[in-house]
Amino acid sequence: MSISFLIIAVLIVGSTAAAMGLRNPIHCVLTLSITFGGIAALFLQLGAEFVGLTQIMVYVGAVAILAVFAIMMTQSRRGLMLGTFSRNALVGLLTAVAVFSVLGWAVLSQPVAGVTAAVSPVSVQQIGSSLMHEYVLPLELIGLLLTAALIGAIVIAMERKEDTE
Amino acid sequence: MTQTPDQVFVILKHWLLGYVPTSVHAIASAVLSILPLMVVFPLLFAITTLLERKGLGRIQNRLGPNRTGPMGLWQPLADGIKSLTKEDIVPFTADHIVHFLAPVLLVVAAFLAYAVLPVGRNMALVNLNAGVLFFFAVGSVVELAVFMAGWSSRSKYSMLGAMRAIAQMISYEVPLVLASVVVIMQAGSLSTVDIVERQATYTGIFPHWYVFTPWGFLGFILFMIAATAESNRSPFDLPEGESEIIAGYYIEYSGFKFALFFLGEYLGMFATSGIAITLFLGGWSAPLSVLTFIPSWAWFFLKLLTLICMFIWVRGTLPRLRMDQLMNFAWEFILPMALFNMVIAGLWRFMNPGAVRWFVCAFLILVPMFVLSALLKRKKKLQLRTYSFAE
Amino acid sequence: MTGLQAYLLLSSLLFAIGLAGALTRRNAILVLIGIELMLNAANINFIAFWHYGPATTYITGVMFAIFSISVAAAEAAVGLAIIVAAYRHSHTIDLDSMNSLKG
Amino acid sequence: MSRDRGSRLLGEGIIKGLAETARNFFGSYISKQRLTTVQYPEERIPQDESFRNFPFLVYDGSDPEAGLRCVSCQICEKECPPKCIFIEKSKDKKPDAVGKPQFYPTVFDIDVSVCMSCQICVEVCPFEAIKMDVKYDYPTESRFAALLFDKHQLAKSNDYYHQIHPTEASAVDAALAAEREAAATKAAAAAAKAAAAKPAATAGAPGTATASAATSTVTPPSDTTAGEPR
Repeated sequence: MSISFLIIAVLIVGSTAAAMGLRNPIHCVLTLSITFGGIAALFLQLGAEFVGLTQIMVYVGAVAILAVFAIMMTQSRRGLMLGTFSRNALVGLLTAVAVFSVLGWAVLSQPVAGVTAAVSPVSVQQIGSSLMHEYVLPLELIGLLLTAALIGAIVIAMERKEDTE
Repeated sequence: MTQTPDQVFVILKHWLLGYVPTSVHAIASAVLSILPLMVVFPLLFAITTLLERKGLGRIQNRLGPNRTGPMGLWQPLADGIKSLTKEDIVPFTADHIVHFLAPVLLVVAAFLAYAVLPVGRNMALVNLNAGVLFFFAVGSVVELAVFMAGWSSRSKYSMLGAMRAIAQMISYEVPLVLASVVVIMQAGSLSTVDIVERQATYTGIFPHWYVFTPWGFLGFILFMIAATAESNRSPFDLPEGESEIIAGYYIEYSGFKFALFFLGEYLGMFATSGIAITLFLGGWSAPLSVLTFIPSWAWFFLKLLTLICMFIWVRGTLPRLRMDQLMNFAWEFILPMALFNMVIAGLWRFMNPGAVRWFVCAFLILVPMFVLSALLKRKKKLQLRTYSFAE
Repeated sequence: MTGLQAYLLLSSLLFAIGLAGALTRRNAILVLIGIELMLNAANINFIAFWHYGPATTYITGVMFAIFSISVAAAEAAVGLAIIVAAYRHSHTIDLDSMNSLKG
Repeated sequence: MSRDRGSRLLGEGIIKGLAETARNFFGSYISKQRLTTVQYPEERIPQDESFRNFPFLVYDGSDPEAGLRCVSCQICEKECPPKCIFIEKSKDKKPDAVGKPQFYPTVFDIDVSVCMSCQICVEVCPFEAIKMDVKYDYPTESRFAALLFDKHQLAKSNDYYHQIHPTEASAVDAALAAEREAAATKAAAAAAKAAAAKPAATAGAPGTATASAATSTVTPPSDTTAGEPR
């Protein structure tokens, strides 16, 4: 429970709560990118350097901007009239609290014997070779999935003639 | 061989560290290596603004600024004072927090990129195992800062400029990364220090820089084109096209925040050209083995200055690209060429060294170049212009 | 409260906030963001278990996190595309009003 | 390029352009006359003769009061489109260049901030008294009072006029000289007539014969239009 972990944890929880609570969706996405940055800092702290950097690049660099663009494109003319929380918001909140209490109890009650051995950060060569050896199939599938997602996203979001009459 | 002139800064730092109590040792060594970077590159920014204005002047058959100081030497100082004393107007409807944070994030991201830049022999701030990936990760944060700037000033021009800037930066970041993947394949490591170490060896008097290989030369050109687009400069400065949308995303900024945007942009330019030097031009290694007596950091900054002059030269020459030309060029020429380049670099690696390998790869590069440039030219037939108005 | 439990607690809190966001927000994009958060919470668990796990030479945790990040990115792209298409069709992204299955 | 010489490599135009600017860049260091910069306050671009800015009053000789050509006929004041000229006529008269007693302006103000240098006042002035100056930098503190030029600021000598508009000045001088000469000959003729008429009256000779002879000589010469406004 080092101090740096505490600082980052407070930063993450604060920005996540803001991301889910703020009224203006753009503010939500900006605070969300602070959360992603905090999570990347966690990964770096845990020694998974490559994952931390990929997290920054993928989430802060791409997903945050994608979300912001989507918000820009769906800015309905009625503006922020629609309320921030849906009608049955309370039920959702209660379920979330219930989930958290169950998870928290599970984590705190079972003494998880975490080995605190000094872990050398995983090197890129290690990841590269394991990608090419044990995880070749997932790598190919991920390539396929990303291409399909790319084409699918474009086809769905493309302006077709019959929409714009 | 660590002759003293080459390692003068490293020795200086250790000598200074001697005076620091060991408890604060780690922080002191971090500060001691960060501080010179924070001083040197803004100074380089000041020099570049002067160099740029004089260079552009000379290209257009006129003198550059020569009023302030002998050769206009105090012009950056004058600009700095002017931007400091200018009133900082924030539009009333602007979103004040985000409006303030945008330039801060931009400059922070620009400075972060210098963590992995090997400025001289063992003078890289931190030897990250995934150095190049760190650079691109931080580079992608800049787009978020640009959006924050554009959106928070609540003005049509800045929003339009921000959208254009982000579209351009995203579509040129892909080829930027792919152009550097080629070097990583060849060097076998993502760490910038290793990449430069691998290029610093010589056969006879010629260095093993990657730019002297066919795929390296093509990669260098693609990287520089993408770097120009990444930093919104010269032919790709559409987001701040003065004629159409006045000043793009930093239109509602004035005073020091405006200067911060320029600082961020120029620091981004230096960082990308620094990485281009590290990847293709052999970082701090001397161009000829006989010239290694000149210290390594001097070579790095000499190469950086030549690249800056290249940027200025290109800025003085090429007209601004239209938005669709810009996008077509990215997705239909630069990206396929980068992918071809990766294939050819793979081929290069598994062919046995010699002249045959050189010509085969060079030929294999020229063919797609011709084909793609023909394709790109074919698209230029004039069609009826269709307008789609915002409903 | 060992290091691992702290990480797990943090990720479950993150997961709960993401779930709360996904369940309570009206704006479709923010629901998607809530889901992104839940995915990230899972990633934190992977890396925490790998770090505090017995054999850190087997980097399965790290590999799983990398694949999960790329899948989450693809999912975000497609999700936002669907939202944009839904907006173009019904000119609103208010989830409460998207309750009719008619085309 | 309009004609597409086959599928040329994409970069050729760029390389030619870069070569062009490089030639400019290094050329500017080699031959200095390529540079078009004029260091403004020190060096100035020589003005060509037809340049004009605000009007000024011309005076002959050395004394601006006496030699002022303007006879305050106020035509320019009436003709000036933005109405920026203000003249007050003097009560007494002073002899002008030709010697004929004329009025002169006690007050002659031009509001330079209103004047649009259209040169109409110059065209309508029958006495060539007002011409267009070439001086354009008038740094002043106040925006209104300092830009209202009075008679003394406006009056400039004829050789200054020769300096700024040489050809025009010499043409005007020639016209004035011709005019003066015509007036002089007319005066001489009138004097001769007066001298001839005096002996006729004194001799008391019968009126009609010499009178008719006299009248024939005294009919005013129809061609010279001395004095008529051009």
